Amino acid sequence: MLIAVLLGFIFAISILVIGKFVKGKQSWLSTLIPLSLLAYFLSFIPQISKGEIIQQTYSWIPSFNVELSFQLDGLSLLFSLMITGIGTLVFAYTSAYLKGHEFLDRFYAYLSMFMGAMLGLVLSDNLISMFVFWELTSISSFYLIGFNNSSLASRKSALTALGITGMGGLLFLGGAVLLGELAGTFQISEMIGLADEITSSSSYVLIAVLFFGAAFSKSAQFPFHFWLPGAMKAPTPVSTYLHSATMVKAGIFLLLRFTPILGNTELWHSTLIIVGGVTMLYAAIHIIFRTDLKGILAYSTISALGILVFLIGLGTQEALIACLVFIIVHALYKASLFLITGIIDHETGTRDITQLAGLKKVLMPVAIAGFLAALISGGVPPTFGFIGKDLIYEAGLNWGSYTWILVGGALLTKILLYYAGFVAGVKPFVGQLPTKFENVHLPEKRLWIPPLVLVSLGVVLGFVPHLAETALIAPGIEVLMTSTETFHLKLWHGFNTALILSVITIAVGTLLYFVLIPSHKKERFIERFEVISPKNIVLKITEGFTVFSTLWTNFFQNGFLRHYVATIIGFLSLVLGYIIFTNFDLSLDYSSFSDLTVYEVAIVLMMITAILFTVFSRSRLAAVASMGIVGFAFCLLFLFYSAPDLAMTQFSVDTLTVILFVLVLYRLPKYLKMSKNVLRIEHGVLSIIFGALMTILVLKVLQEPVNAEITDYYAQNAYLLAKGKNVVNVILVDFRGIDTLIETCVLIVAALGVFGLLKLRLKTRDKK
Amino acid sequence: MEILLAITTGILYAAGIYMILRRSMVKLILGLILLGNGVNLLIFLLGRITKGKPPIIPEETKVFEDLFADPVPQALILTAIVISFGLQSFAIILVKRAYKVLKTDDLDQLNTTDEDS
Amino acid sequence: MSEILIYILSTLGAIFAMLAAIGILRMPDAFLRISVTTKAATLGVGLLLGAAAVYFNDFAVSTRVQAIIIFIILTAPVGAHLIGRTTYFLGNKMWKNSVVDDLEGKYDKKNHKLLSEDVNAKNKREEEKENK
Amino acid sequence: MKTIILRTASDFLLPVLLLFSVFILLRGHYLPGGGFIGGLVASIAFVLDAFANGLENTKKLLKLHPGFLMPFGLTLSVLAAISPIFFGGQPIMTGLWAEDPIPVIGSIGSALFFDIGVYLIVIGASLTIIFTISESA
Amino acid sequence: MRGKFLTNILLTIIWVFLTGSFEVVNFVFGFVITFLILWIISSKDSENGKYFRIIPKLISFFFFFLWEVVKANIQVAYEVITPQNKMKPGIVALPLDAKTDTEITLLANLITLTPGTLSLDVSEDKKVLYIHSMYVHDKQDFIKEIKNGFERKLLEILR
Amino acid sequence: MNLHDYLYYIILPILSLSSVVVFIRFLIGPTIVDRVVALDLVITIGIGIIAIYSIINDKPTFLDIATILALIAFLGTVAFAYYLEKRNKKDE
Amino acid sequence: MSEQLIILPLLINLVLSIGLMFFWTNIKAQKVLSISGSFIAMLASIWVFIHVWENGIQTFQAGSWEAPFGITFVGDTLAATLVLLTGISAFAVSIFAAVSVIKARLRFGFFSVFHFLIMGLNGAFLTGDMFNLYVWFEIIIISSFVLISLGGEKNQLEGAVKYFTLNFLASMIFLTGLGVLYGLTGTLNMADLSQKIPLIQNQALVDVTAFLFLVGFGIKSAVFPLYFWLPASYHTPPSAVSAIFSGLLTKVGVYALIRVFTLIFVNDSFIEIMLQSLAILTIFSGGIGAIIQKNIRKLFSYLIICHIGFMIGGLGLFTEVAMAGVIFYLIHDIVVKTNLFLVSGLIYRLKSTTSLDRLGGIYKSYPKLSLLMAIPLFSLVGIPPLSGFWPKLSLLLAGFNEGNYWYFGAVIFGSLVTLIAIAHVWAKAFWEDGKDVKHSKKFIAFDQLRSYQKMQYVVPIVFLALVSLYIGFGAEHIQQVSTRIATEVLDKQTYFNAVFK
Ligand code: NA
Ligand code: NA
Repeated sequence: MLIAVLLGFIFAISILVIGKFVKGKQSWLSTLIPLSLLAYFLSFIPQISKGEIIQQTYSWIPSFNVELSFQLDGLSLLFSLMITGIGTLVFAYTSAYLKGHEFLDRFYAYLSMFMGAMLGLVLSDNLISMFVFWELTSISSFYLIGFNNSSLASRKSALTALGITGMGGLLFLGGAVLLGELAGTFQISEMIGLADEITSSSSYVLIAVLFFGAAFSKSAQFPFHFWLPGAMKAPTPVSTYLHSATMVKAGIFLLLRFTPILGNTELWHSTLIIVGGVTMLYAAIHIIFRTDLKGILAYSTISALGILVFLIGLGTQEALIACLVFIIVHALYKASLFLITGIIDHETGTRDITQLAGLKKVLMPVAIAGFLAALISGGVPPTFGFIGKDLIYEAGLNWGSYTWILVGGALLTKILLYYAGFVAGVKPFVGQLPTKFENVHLPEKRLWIPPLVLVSLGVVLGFVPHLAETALIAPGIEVLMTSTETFHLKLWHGFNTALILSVITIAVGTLLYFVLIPSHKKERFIERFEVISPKNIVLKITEGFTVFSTLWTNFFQNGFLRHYVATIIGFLSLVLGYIIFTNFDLSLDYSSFSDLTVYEVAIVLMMITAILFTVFSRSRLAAVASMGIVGFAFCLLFLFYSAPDLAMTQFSVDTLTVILFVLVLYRLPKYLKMSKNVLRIEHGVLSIIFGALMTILVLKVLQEPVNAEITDYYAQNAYLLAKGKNVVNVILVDFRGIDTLIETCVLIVAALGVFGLLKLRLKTRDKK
Repeated sequence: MEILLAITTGILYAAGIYMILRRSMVKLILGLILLGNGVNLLIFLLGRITKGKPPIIPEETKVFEDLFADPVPQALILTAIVISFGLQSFAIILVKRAYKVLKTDDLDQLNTTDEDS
Repeated sequence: MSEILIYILSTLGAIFAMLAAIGILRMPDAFLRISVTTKAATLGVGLLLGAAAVYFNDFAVSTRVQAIIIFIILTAPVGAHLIGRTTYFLGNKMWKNSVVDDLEGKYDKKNHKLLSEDVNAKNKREEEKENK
Repeated sequence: MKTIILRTASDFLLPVLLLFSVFILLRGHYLPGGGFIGGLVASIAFVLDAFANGLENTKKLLKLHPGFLMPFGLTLSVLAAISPIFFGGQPIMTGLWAEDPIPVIGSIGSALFFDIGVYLIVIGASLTIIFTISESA
Repeated sequence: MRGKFLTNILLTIIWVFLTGSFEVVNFVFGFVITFLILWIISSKDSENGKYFRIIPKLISFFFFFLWEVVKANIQVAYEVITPQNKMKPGIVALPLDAKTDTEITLLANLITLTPGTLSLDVSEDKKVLYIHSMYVHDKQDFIKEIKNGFERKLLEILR
Repeated sequence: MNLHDYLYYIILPILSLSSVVVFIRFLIGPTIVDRVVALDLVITIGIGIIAIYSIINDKPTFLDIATILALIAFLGTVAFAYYLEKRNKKDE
Repeated sequence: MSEQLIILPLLINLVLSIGLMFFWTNIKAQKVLSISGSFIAMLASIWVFIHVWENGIQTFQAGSWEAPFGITFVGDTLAATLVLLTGISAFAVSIFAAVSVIKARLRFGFFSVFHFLIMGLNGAFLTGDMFNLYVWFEIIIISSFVLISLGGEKNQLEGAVKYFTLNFLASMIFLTGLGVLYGLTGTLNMADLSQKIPLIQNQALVDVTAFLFLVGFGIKSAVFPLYFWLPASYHTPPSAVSAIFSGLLTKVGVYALIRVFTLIFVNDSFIEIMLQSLAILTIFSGGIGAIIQKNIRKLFSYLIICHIGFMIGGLGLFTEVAMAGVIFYLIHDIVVKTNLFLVSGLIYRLKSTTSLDRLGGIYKSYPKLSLLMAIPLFSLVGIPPLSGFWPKLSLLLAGFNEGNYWYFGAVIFGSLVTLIAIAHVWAKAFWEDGKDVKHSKKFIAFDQLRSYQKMQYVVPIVFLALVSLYIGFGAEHIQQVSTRIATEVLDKQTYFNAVFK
């Protein structure tokens, strides 16, 4: 199974590298990949339908408890088949759709990378590796959506999609980490046994919320849905594959996968029902106002995803069966509708439903596919769609509370989806063919056979639902429910409420199809509400955030060095002051200090005055001279306090510094009084506070006892071991000689720097 | 005496920071030097001061027989002085060069690198 | 004996140092301040160093003291000369009671060369030379 | 700043200061002094000469650019530092000492060569800095 | 060549004084050190080789004039503590007989160290020394006093 | 009063006071030349202080610092003079 | 004998610096010397790592002076790992510098200073003495000053003035802390300090000292609100310089924080709170700074800050898991950030600009290079299983375990912002159609380079990309290293025993 998952990646990388050498053959080479995978997964059906669960584990990063462990059960098989099956068709379709495209090899690379990621995601039994694949789907979809990267709209949609799904991904990561930590394992199959402990833990709510965030953003639930219509900028194969059949279902998959672990709570049920319900209705209503075929399909997809979430929220066996069935149904009809739309777009050059009509004359097989797709979509018997719709109503009716609100919502949604299916699948083909489309030709088979295959499957399954039931639905339910009752998928359930609802759906839907003619007027009408759409709100929030970011960044990084210094010193003083005044008593033990003497005081006072003179002098040269006095006073202090080496060094260095200053100074302009007085006072206060804190610190440290172990060692051994009597020098060249060596390196580098800084003048020809 | 020296240390820190906060590059460098001196004095003071007893072993003996000042802070400050000298010289030249190229010694006008470019 | 010498040397040294200090504070113009301090300080410090030499009564120390004194005597007037002429360059006014200024007009402002004759006179002479 | 008086004085001061710098360097292990201060004094001597006689003159005096003293000095210091490795594989910076002390300098050891390296580096670095500035000033 | 050698010896002696050790090795060592230093600075034109010969004379001259310095200081002391009424300061141009740089420098320095006078500068052509003096009662007297005093004595010793 | 006390309580304070007096000249200026001269003089007096301090502490070593001061202080004056002349030249 | 070989990488760089000074004018020789020397130094650092990995903590007492009397060098796994990464980055950058840094700069000691910088980095990682650490810091900053200002162009100088001032300030604060530390304990040896600090009566003084170090190192590692120098300067020098700066310089600060707060000031709850809060603000500030930038080098600079917050916060949690995460992140970050600035250098060479508004069309014209550059870009984002992902796992876990949901959220926020910023870069610089950028006639575009020069641009990026891929896919190994380091640093007794054996 590892190879099955990695195949997509391996192929992606190899086609990127050797793509040039197989030019012209990429298409069928590529199509072989999903096809062989499809065959591979189909071969598991017998085992899985017997209730077996196949697990394979490859060690990856044991330190993190991260393994590449795969679990093939009913649920993952259902998704795998969908991914590889539709994948095969989409790959084949692409070969014609993007025939001769300059970057076809890249496209296939992204597509197969995506497929690999998707397979990895649904097969993973390890939460972290699931997340790894989850993120890879986001990234590969980023590349796919932005495939037409010279178009601004494409890039924007790609970024939006990545932003939303990336955020979702990180929420997933958060949830995964928390859940893994709580359960003590990242193995999903091991968590099922711990479900009760997990749901009763205090971090359950956080975990659930994070998982919801991940699933909702990936599966385009309200209010995160808006990236999906935008993502329709991608080439049709991408829309088909990612945005109807597979990637958007990843969120659904996540919710299904964790239903047995996290799903047994009120929070879970109510959140999913509400969010799913709102999404399905909100998106369904939007359909009425759209004229772009892809837009209609996008909103109907969102709505369908809402239904799925809604069903998972209901969480009963019936609901989950309905969910699984509807996943298949939706994949079949929505993928075909997208492919059909692609053909129409490809051949006529437009997707505007108000302009399309009568195409059945020129595109007959496509029209058949469209019609069948519409039937499946509308749940018209005897298609598989009918079974799906029927089950949804049943699930709603049997749920218990708020039945009519739930069922009413479902009904309205299904009616509008019925309408959408017919607008997309039937409307372009009926009526009078406009003259401009008369030259339209039926494209090559690779384009119209895939949708036809899909719809045929949808019809066939309606007649033999138990095929799907035994192979996929039953094993799937086994995974989702801890205890299951036997059930059978049937077309005919007898006369019951669900049937009445179905009839209403079809009747009202058909009526709507004839009454509600899509028009640009309606589209413009809805655009007025654009301001309050989640997309716009998010956009506004993003803008606001950008403005805030700019303000924040420019506030701190405003370009003024003194602002930076003041911030740092202010911060330092604040915290130091806090520590000092909360912990210290400010009393001092004066007995430990030495006496004042006249000469010391005189020198110190001179030093202090010279410092102040340096600070307040209006003349630079006087300030420099004053620094000379400071240095001299330092020299004397060092002398008084037994540091002759320091005294010498300080004085020599000061003299050299004065020389440096003097050499440089006359090239510089004179002082100007530049700072405002307020600022000077502010800075003065800040400096004084800082200085005072340092004084207090010094006095406090001086009260602490002295530890002279090292000093005594030096004193004892300076002559005996290191053969020197000037202990300071012995420390410098022996005990701590490395310091000195590096210190001389500092000097060297400084000299090199000075040399380079003054001698190196880049000429224009050097400036690159 | 320590109190007076501690106050001097504080003044050196304060003066250094105040000068760094001015707009002229020359003041900036004077501030850096003052700050460096403040730090040296702090280390010196915290190594405890001893009057008139340099850490030099008398000619006649092989070890100290009398009190002596702690040589370690002295060695540290010496290193720090040398390093500061290197840094200061570099800073002085940097300022000179900056003035030549930027035609100003007003630090407030050095803010293009923080703007979007 | 040597102790008395130290008393004397140190006292005199301190007095001259003090004089130099008072001198620099009281003298009315920069030239006079330079003039007064160079002498007093040199002597004062020399005496104080002498006191040290006497005190330590060690050959190595006294040679070093001599070296320092020679050095000061050598450098102090040079410093005074440098700073004195700079004072003149900068155009600092001499004290109001000053009687004569032979330096006036002797500095060639263009290249800071000091001439033995008036700049104007020299320029005139050179002009004449060129004319010939 | 070419004044006769300064020039004449500095001609005398230069060798004296240099001598003093070596003195300070060599006795550093026993009394205040050492490579660093010695180097500073030596560089100050050359700076004085440059003030008095002009930079070109001083450079001529030095024969090679003072910058080259830096790698030479550093090489000496590093060799002194790592020499213990070659004498019995002792750790770097271990002091190696000749058996008998010699007059004036005292014990000859790796620390002394280390200090001489420092001396050269300090001269090289300070002079490079100051000369560079003077030239560009 | 001879001048250099002398300089070398001289510096060696200073070295010995500085170190205060009179052993033979110290002389040798000092000789080597000073030799190296002179070698470093040897590119200078050595026309002032004789410069070093006058060092001993210079030292004796210094002691000879020590009392002049004392005298100067007493005068300063007087001037400093009393109201400065007697002062008649001024800058005077002194025509020079001294020719070489050494002579001029020494003269100038000595003038600075002695009563009331301060050598300000020497003209480019070394003909005139400008002196600031505290008491210029009569300019010609002043010039004469210096020429007959310091300059003559100094030149006698140097030449 | 022995020699130590005499130096410690009389001479050293006098010298310190002298430094302060010179420093006053430094502060009041008025011209930069006055300040440079004052700086030079403070250092010269400092050499005296060091000489006395070395006697008080019986540490001839301290005289080495005096040597350094004597050798180097001069250079400060040279540098300032150099600067003032250069600036003066530039101004014209 | 063999224990002193841990400083071999350091010595090699020192010798290189000296040698390069002798070849002052011969640029060709300098290039050859620098690249081959860096290669040898890298081999040495690999050897050091293996040696330490196999034989445990290695200590070496310089000058044979027993600790705490001399300067001790300690090669524990943390130090050895960082030395290894320094070797790797330096090797890559030396190749890149040889072709990308213009001759004029090379003629003024660029390589010599560069190797001084690398030597300083190695020294800082290996030293076991606080004051010695200061000295290494100084050689690092002076070298960085020189490298950042060499060439003296306008924006370089503006950046350099700020960079200088704030780093000088940091050094002074560090030194103040050292002074206090010595005044309190009378020792500078880190291991010795680790034993003596807990004995101090007035623990508030210890808090103060710890905070001084926090600020000193915080400035160097660019923590909020101390990071200002970084966005002001990192984009101004040549890319090779920014690469080594961004990869290693801020990380030395992080290293020092790790060292000091695991060895010397341990269990200081005040510091822990401080680190955690600053980390959150750092992530936030850096993150939002990044998304509004229009120049990729500035954008990367803000991302540096953002990610420093990850590490500082992890350090503030003080658990083994967190520490392992910090170390892993550090390893990842050094390699990827270095590479990122090399990438920016390559982009500049391709398009003569680094402004997002003017960049474009790279993907179209250079698809293979684009894919290559995508590796560091997406490693930085932490797209699993690339290198940036794994440490976040530990950091998030640790944040959750310690109940610090703010940090937990900040890491997620930081990751999201990084994702958006990098995607933005990708869309603007790689996807968008290229515009005609006017550049000076003398600008030598990538296509005009000779093939060996092209290789010199590409090889270092490939090399580092491979390393980061290894970090991602071989996360098991890296995690083992990180866990071992985490255990090692959290048990200060082992460090102490190794030094005082
Ligand atoms: Na020394
Ligand atoms: Na530890």
